[in-house]
Formats: sequence, structure tokens, C-alpha cells
Amino acid sequence: MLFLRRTLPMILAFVTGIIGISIYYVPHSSAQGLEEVLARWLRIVYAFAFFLGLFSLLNLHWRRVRARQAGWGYSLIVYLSFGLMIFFVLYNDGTGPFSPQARAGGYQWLFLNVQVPCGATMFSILAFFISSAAYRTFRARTPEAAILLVAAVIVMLGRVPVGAYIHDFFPAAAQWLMDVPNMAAKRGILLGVSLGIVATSLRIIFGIERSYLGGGEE
Amino acid sequence: MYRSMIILLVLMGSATAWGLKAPVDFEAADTPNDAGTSVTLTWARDADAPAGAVYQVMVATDSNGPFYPAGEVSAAGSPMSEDPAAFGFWSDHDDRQYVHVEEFTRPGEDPTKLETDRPYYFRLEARLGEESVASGAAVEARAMENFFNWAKLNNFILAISFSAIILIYISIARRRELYIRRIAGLEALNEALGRATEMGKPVLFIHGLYGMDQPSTIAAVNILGRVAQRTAEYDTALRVANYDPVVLAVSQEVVKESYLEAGRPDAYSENNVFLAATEQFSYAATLQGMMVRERPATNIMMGYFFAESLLLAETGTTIGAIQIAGTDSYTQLPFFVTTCDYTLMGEELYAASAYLARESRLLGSLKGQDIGKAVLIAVLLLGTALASLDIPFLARMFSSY
Amino acid sequence: MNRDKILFLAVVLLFALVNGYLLAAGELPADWTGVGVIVAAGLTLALYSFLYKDNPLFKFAEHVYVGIAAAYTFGQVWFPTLYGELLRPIFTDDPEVAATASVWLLVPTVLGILMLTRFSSRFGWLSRISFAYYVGLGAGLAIPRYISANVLAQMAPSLQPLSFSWEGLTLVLVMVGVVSVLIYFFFSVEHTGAVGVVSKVGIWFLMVSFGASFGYTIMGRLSLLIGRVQFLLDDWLHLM
Amino acid sequence: MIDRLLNIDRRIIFVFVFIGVAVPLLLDFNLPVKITPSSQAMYDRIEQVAAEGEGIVLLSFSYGPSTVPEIQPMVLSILRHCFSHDLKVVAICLWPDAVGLAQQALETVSAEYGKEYGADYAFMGYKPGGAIVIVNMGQDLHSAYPQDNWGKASSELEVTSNIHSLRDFDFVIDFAAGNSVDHWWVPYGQEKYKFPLGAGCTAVVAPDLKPYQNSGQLVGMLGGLAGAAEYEKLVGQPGSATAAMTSQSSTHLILIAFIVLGNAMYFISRRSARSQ
Repeated sequence: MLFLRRTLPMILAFVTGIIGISIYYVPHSSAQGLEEVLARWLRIVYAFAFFLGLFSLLNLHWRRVRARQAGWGYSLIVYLSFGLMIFFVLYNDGTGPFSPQARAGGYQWLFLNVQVPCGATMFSILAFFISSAAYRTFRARTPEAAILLVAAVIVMLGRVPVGAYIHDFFPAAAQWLMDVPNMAAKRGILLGVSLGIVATSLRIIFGIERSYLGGGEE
Repeated sequence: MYRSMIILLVLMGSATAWGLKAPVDFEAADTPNDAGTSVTLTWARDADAPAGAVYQVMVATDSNGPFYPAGEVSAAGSPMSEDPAAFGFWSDHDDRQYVHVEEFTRPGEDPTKLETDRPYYFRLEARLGEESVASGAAVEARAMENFFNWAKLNNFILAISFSAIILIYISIARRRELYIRRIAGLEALNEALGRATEMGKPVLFIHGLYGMDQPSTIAAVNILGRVAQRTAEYDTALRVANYDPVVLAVSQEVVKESYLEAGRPDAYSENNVFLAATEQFSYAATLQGMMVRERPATNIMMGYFFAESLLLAETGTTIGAIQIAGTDSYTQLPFFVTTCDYTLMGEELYAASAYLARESRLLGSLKGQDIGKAVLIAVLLLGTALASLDIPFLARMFSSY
Repeated sequence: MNRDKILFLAVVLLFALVNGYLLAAGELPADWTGVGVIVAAGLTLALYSFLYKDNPLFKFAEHVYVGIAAAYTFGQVWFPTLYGELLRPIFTDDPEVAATASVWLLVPTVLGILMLTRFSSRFGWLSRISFAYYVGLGAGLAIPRYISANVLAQMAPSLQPLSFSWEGLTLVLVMVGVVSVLIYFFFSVEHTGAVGVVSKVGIWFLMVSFGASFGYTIMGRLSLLIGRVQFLLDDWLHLM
Repeated sequence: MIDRLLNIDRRIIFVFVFIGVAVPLLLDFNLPVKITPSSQAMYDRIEQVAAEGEGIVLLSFSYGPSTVPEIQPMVLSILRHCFSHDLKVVAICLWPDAVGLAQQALETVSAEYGKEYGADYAFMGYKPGGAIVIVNMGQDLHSAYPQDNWGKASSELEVTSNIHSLRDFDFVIDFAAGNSVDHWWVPYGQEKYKFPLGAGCTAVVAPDLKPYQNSGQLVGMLGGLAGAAEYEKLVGQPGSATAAMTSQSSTHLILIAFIVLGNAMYFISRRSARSQ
């Protein structure tokens, strides 16, 4: 059993990982064809992976409702709104779930009039909090933070029409900050992070990193 | 009037046609590094070719023709040095021209693609206006499938050697302790914990929003272990806020273990490691409320944060808490830097966790990456110096083709 | 009744009155489009009530959003992929669509279904086979591509010949930035002496780039706010 | 005194910001927008594709409702630019909640220019997987998208029937609210197929993409609402982004004033604390 539960997945990860690396260097059509097939399969597995997220979301709120935890009523609202939307999605403007997606209908209405305004508003609230933080907490506590704030102010002025209106210096300086020091630092970060991603991928392929196997004892 | 102009044009045309020469040294061969879809033609560049001259490529499936057109190339452009991925870097490549042929057009039809492993016959005609001079006999070539993309050779070597370095260092780390420098953020962390003890107020540890499969969360849990050990020793209250149920379970385990190790299992209460909320802004709002009520002396925020970072850090500042943050979310780092007393930036978070956990695979991998960075630094310095001295060797090796 | 409750009722009343006026004056059409604008405006204001303080109205809108968004994503996974690619080609009359059917698609389907065993304590281990494919292939594809796109392609523009010109100076400055940032994130050497100085320079570069990100983030959040205010003033109230 | 000023109710600050946004919108006057090189490069690329004739552009929608105000105006302007030059457009979504937004934009602009679905543009919808969709599409568009969003086989649509790989596109533009450009399109698409890649991204993402622009992996980029306003100016059709620029300016000034004021008080109070 240990072989099936532990060794087999690790062998599979190793084999698919090595194939994933090798086909990059092989232009032969059989290798490229293999890449196409493996990618298409992985894409479909990704579609199923959505249900993992959906299940844990619904499960979490279900547990709250069942245990009557504080604020369980809101968890019920998640269920109600989910149910309402799923009804319109499956109804599919009258054609049902076993036909291609409809161009309009209740689900489109709910998307445009509920999901879009809520999503857009949620993040716009941050504009207010950033303003209050600007006044109360963005402090040049250290020389480093001072450099950060000065760069931020120049960029903020340079990127909007009023900056050019005050002086041509601001757009030019903002552009230079973005293109030279910012670019250089971001490149340095990118090189380091990419090496990190390569190293993590390698640990997965060689079975050194196994967190993807999930918890639970063997 | 019109007639005289036409005569003039004809005269001009025939005059320049004198400069038109048949292509010399014409060769056709399979294009390297592809799946058998094209043939590459090369020929010596005619430095004296008149302006406006073009080479017309002709293809036939039989050596006797008929020949069909397959594109044209300006006599002035396309030196082989333009395509190092196919030809490499050789000094005479400025003197030869090339074209990759993938298809040809029969009159009145859509273009036909070249078939793999079938003989085709190629001819080249130098042309200017109506005048044209053809290369001699047609040259035969086949488009073949290739098994290795030589343009990616540098990538291949780099991938193999970097992989070897990482794996070797991980195996070294399993046998002996590897050195990494002390992380200033960890000392700041100790100070902050000490202050909470002096003030007799709680410490609040806030997890980021990612699940247990992310390196930032794993690092945060490792740091939480150390924090819990200290608070158990100092007898300071510790609250741990979680967003993800799995992270919650792991955190409870880690804190409990730390209290056990410190010999204070009695001081551990499961209620102090809690699920604050499962929606981003509710999470922030719950913790804001808690901070204002309980006034923790120290806030520790570790893991991957999104926009809620600002709400958390701002409230922390207004209640006068010492704040230590650590995240690999570069978009949120600016907010932490301006609101927190100390911030572990990006990879520093992983390094701090590897430093604390002393786990061989983390330490070894970190060390291997360090070697990778050292190589990149050396290449950057040396490569630029050499390139400035007109020795482009390193610069060519470290390019993507 | 406390102050907050009175405030709440007053706001709801005002919202109803404004919408009543808008409908009566013909500013908003009395159909699904008009209702849509009213619903959107109501949810927008409910979320903004968070600015006053955390309250049930905000929490309500927040949770509605979570439920709706999850179900919408379900639709986008179901129609084009699960139904469209796996089921439809088998049952369709359309010959072009039927031609996309393939027995081989059983492989990812089985892997996908195995993935869902993760929540079972008895069969959970089966999901590891799917995860091994998912994570293993992803890791394999990533390695050569990251080396090419994010290492080699990023190194090349910083390996140019230097010259005594503005471009040359910029190249030097970029070089100093890249190298010093790499040294800052170098963990094998203590940050003292020359290394300490270089890593300090690295911090400065990092801070300028964080400053740029900071300024841009503020700009972005304000843009989102402007977008919502445009909606409220124009689409809803028709004041613009 | 200073402490009291620093600790004013933050709702007062919120009111300031709201006024800073709303008043310029109601006054309706516009400041001149200046074009930056990275926006110009996007415009130039589309002009070049148009000049070469028979061009086809791939638009990738990788954003959601939360960034609609920033990105939707870019989408509209780019679509207008493409359709005005009779370029063919193929649209795909890499985020699920982009589908409704992409549909809305395509329907609006195609109606303006009288474009016909299937012949002039196609909407392929959402496929999960991000980077892996790009790998799949690079090898074979028809394998990644066997059907369009409405169930028609992609081999039947005039626009997509002759497209085989990402190589066949003259320009690919990703509209990004996350790391879809730097972690998906560049390493998994552009790296192998070398197509010209452009980005229309949120302001938050823009600074991170600079290294790619410098290396030429990205042709150009529209960054945030300011980038959207620039593009509206370039195509000569001012819209919501242009209208927002005055508010954007005024709120930036307010924010900068807050930062300066806050820090000034911070240093004064620190000095007085030290001298006591």
C-alpha cells in the first residue's frame, strides 16, 4: 500500500517532470505533439481542481451554519446567493445545462449588476484607507522609508496631468525612476525569484518537496 | 513626352541590369532545430548588387521543374549573422545571406507547406525589375525532423548545472550544518517579543492568506514556532490569527508543541489560535477590532498578504504596537516598509525560516540558489567588462535564443 | 433605538426615495436595466458603509459577492470545458464538434475525478496521483522556460558594451542596481565591510522600486474609487 | 495639539478624498494628457500590423470585476483601434470572471464598427489553467479551444479556422490585473513563439513589467487608468479614463499633502519629545 500511496505518486511526479523538461529541448514533432497532449490533459485536470476550492468554501460555511457559530447567518447568505446564481447558470436562459452557454439571461444580469459592482467597490474602499494611512502612518521612520516616500511622491505627481502642469520635471523624473532604478531593482528581484522557482520545481521533481501530497499519515 | 520617359526608364533598367549577378555559392539544407517544416537556403552576399535587387526563391518537387515561387529576399538584407539561433556566431556570416523556406505557391492556389523528408529542388534568381539571372542547377534538400534544439544548448547547460548544484547542496545539508548569515529581522523579532513581556501585553501573530502549500506559509509557520517558544518561556500571551482552516490546524499543532518544549503545556489554550474570518476584508475588520480592544504590544504579520495588509498595519500603528512583517508579496512590501518597524522582504522570509527551522532541504536549496546568484553576479560584471572590450563571448552565452 | 440604527433607517429611506424619484422622473427605465442599476448602486453603498464602521450591511454584501462569484465561476468551468469538451462532442449533432471527441480525454477525466477524492479520508490517497501529475508536469514545464525567459533574457540586456555616454551611464546604473539587489538577497556572507556597503546600495534601489510600486498602487486604488464614483454620479444619479 | 491633529477621526479624511474625486467629475473639465513611450509603442505596433495588412490580434482577458475601472477603458480603446483598421480579433479569457466583461466590450465595440461575429472577431471564452492554456494554445489553438464560447467549433469560424498556433498572431495583448504577463505569457508563450506581446495592466502591476519592456520581451504597456487615458487620446476617442484624469490629479495632490503633513507633524512631535 505504501507503494501506491507514496512511491507511485512520487515516481509519477518525477516522470512527468522530466518529460516536461525534456520536450522543451526536442523540436521533433513527436515531442511537440506530446507537449500538446499533456498540456491539454493538465488543462482539463485544472477544471476539476476548481471543485476543490468550491467544496472547501461551501464546507466551511456549512460547518459554521451547523455549529451556529457567530455570524452564521452570513454563511447562510453565501449559500443563498450561490444557490440563486447556480440556478440561473444551470437554467442557461432556458436552454439548460446540457447546451452551450447562452449569450444573455439571468446569470449575465446577476454578473453585471451584482458581481461587477461588488468586486469593483471592494477594492475601491482601499483608496480611503490608503488616504488615512498616508496621513497617519506612512512615516519616514528610517532613511530607507524616506527614499521610498520621496520616490512615491515623484511618481504620483509625474504620472498624472497635473504633474506636467506644475513642471516638466515631474513626468521626466517619474519616467526615469521607473525605467532605471525601479527597473534595475525589479530585474534583481526577478533573477533571484526565478532561481527560487527553478529550485522549488526541482525539489518537487526529485521528491524532496512533498507538501503537494497533502497531509494525512501514510 | 511619355515615350521619351519610357525610353529613359528602359535605358536605366538595362543599365542597372549590368550589375545583376547570378547568386554564388548557393546551398540548401534542412533548417536545424525544427520539426521538419522548413529548408534553409544560403548564398554568398553580393556586395555590389544594385539597389532594389531581390533574390526570388523557386521551389520544385521534381528536379526538372516546374518551379514555383516561394518568397523573395532583398539583396541588401538578411545576413546569416542575423539569426544566430540557426547558424551560431561565425565571422563570415556577415558575408552570406539566408532564407528559411516553409511553403511555396502554385499559381491560383493557397500556399503549400513543405512536407517532411521529401526531396525538394531549389533555385535562386537574382532579379531587378524585369531582368533576372538564375543560379545554376537546382539544389536538392529535405526538411528533416530534429532531435535537439541546439539554440537552447546554453539553457540546457545552465539548467543541468544549476540543478546539480541545488541537489548537491541539499545532500550536503543533510550531512552537516550549512552557514547562512544572521537575519537582522530575527533580532528585531526577539526585541519586539521582549517588549511585550515588559509591558505585560499580548503578542498578536497574523498569518497571510495563502494555504499550507505555499512556501511563504510554511516559512510563517516555522517562525511562529520560534515565537511561541519565546512567549512560552517569557509567559507572555500569544494570539494567532488564521485565515485558512488547514493553516489553523497546523498552527495549533506548532504552538502546542512549542509550549510543551518550553515546559509550559498548561499555558497553551486552543482558543488563542483561532480562525478570524474566511473573507479578505472580514479578516482585516475582525483583526482591527481585536487590536483596538486588546491592544497587543507586538504585531507579527507573516505570509502572503494582499490588499488587507494596509488595513492591518495601519491599525497596528495607531495602537502603538511594535510591528514586524515578513512577506514575499512584493506589491504589499511598500506598505509594510512604511508602517512597520521591521520588514522581512521576499526571500529574507524564507531565509529566516530556514535559519530557524534548520531544515536541510530548505538550507541546502537556499545555499544552492546563493551559488546561482553568485554566478549571475560574476557573469554580469565580467560579461559587461568583456563586452566593452569587444569580446562578446559571455554576453552571447547568457542570452535567450 | 441607538444612533446607528436611526442612521441605518434614514439611509435606507433616503435610498428608496432617491430611486423612487429617479424612476418617476424617467432617469432610470422601469425595466430590468433600471433595476440592475439600482441593485448595483445599493450594493456599492452597502459596501461603502464599511467606511463608517464594520456593519451587517457590509457583511451582507460581502457574502453575497462570495456566493455569486463562486457560482459564476462554476458556469465558466462547466459550459466551455467540462460540458463543452468532455460531454458535448459525444452527444452533439454538429459534425465539426463531434470531430473533437477523443477516447484519450478519459485520462484527464479520471485524473480530475481522482483529484476530488482528497476530501475522503479513506480514498484521499488516490488524489495524490492526480496531484503528482498536476504538480510534476507544471514543475517540469517551468524549469527551462523560467531559465530562458526570466534569467537568460533578463541577463542579456545587462551585458552590453559600456560607453562614455548617457546610455552608458544608464547601463552602469542598472548594473549597479541589479548586482547590489542580488547581493542583498545573498545569504552566505555576512553583511559587513564591502558586502555591507553594496547591500546597502541594494536596499536603496529596492526602496526606489518599492516607492514606484507604492505610488502606482495608490494611483490604482484611487482609479478604482473614481470608477465607482463615476458609476454612482453618472449611471445611477445622472448628475454628470 | 499635534497628537490631536494626527488622531483626528479618519472619517474626516474620507470626506476629503470623496470631495477630491466627486467635485472634478461634476465640474467636467479635462487636463491635457501626455503620451508616454510605452503607450505609444502599443499604438505603433497596432498601426504597423494594420500597415502590413490582413492582421490578426489576440486579446487575452486576465482580470476581473475588481479592476474594471482601470482596464475596461483600455479594452474599449484597443478594440476600437483594431476594428477601425479592420484587424481581426480573437479574444480569450484566462480569468473566469473576465468572461462577462469581455463579452460586453466585444459586443459594444463590434456594434460601433459593424463587425460581424465569426468573420471579423471571435470570442473563445474561459479555460482554466493560466500558463498551461498558453502552452496548449501555442501548440494548437484548436486543441486549447475546440469551440468558441457559444459552442461553435473553432474550425468552423472564419477567423480561427486558419489559426494554428500562437505564432500566427501578429500581436498578442494581455489585459492583466495579476501576474499573468510575467508568470504566464512571457515564460510560457512569448519565450517560445516570439510573437510581439503587449500588456494593458493595472497600475499595481505596471512597475513589475518594466524589466520585460527593457529586454524587448514586451513591446509596450498601458499602465493603469493613466495609460488608458493616453490610449483614448491616441485613438482620438476620449472616454471614462480621460474624464477621470482630473479627479486622479486632484486626489494625488490631496494624498501627497497628507503624506507631507503627516510626516512634518511626526518629525515635529519627535523633536519636541526629544527636547523635553
